[in-house]
Amino acid sequence: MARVRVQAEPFDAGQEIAALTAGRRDVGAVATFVGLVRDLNEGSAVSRMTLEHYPGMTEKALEDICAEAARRWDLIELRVVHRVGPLEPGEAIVLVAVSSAHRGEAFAACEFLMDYLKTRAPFWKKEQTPSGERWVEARDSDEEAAARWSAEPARGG
Amino acid sequence: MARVRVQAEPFDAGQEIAALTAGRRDVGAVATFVGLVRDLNEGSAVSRMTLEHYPGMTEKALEDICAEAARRWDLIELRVVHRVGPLEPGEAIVLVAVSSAHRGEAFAACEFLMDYLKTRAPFWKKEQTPSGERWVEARDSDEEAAARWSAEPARGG
Amino acid sequence: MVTLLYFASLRERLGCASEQMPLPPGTPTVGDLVERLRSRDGGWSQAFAPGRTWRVAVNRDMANLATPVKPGDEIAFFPPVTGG
Amino acid sequence: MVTLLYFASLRERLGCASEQMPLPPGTPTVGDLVERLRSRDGGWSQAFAPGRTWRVAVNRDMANLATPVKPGDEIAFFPPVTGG
Repeated sequence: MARVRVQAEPFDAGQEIAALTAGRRDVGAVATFVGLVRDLNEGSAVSRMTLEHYPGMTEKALEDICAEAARRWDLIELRVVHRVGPLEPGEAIVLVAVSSAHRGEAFAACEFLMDYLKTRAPFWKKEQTPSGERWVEARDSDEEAAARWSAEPARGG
Repeated sequence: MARVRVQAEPFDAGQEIAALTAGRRDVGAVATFVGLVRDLNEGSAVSRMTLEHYPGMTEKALEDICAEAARRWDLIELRVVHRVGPLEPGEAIVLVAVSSAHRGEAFAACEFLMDYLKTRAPFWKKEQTPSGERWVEARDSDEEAAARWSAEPARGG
Repeated sequence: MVTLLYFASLRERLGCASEQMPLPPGTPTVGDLVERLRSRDGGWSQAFAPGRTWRVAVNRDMANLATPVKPGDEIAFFPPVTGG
Repeated sequence: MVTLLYFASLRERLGCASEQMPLPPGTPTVGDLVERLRSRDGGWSQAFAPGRTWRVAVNRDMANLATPVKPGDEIAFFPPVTGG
């Protein structure tokens, strides 16, 4: 499987983790993050979420983010799967998984990938709320989370 | 399923993640860590690993660590599964999974649980190497990883 | 000619997903294209008014007002991203 | 009487997984028990020599030399932990 995938279909987190470790004996650590649609955002009930993306650029941006993580940490494999189209609360939106020899690298790279994905990959969320549809606005807290990776030196395993 | 389990049997990471989110619509983030047996440690080939524990105290220590994480961060659910007995390289040893509304909390709590588990839960590893069996020695780096949680204030999501 | 793409709330506000545009002479930049879009009526002048928050990519790399554009380029305008 | 447990490399070195021990009179502590173990022959005096690295738990909570012990307690000695 490609290390970056953008798809409408659901993914299976267990299968993605298994793919990172299958037949290997050098992986000591797999850190995984799954993001899901919540039924509440910014104080409003959310009954449905639709994810738009920029085909072509999105995949490229995700590949660039993976390459940057692989440059910063000693990683074995990376995996990013992001869904697009309509999603219900409770459904998974994104999976990021990183394998490494040691846990420090896997954790750091996994969090870095999410922070960069949130601020640099062209996806846009639209929510269905009781008062109609609305585009989700970018958050300062996501920008701040991404910014700390420029200040903070890479931490070893 | 109990949030803390010590078992000889393999676990299914996908099933553990699914159990944290099944039927819920308030989970925005699941951070998961899986630790595996490597075929190389401290420069020696490892052909087999045996994990000993202190029945009764181990479960209690893991519960205490979960309670401490739940006190520090706003979490929805926690899961710790740790295997004991003989394991081969490539097999999973431990799973820690945390669900939360936001990713910052889930990541921080997941890493905290691993750091505390590594230094406070009574497990001991014995490795089979070409030059015989040896008990794995505790690492200063694990102590340091655990120590930073006393210094560092909890980071919000 | 270049291809202009619009995404998400910007696409909806403008009622336009993509268009072709001839390039001005010389060594044009993203800024020159934005000047032109800003001179259009209604939603366009508002959407590209100074101080509005949008992002631009040239050939699928993040860019800015000073980025040069050449014939055949794909220039995309969109709001700050909110995936993940 | 208290129950003493030994784990991992400590258990192997001592050749003992558990034993019963009568408590000394007064208000004994973990330190008093360790003094006794240290006075034994061979591996015991070495394993509990000052400066050796071991951990102790009383009734499944981490403890130290000053921790009091009472009849019926479960006192476990083990090396630093290496799970995860």
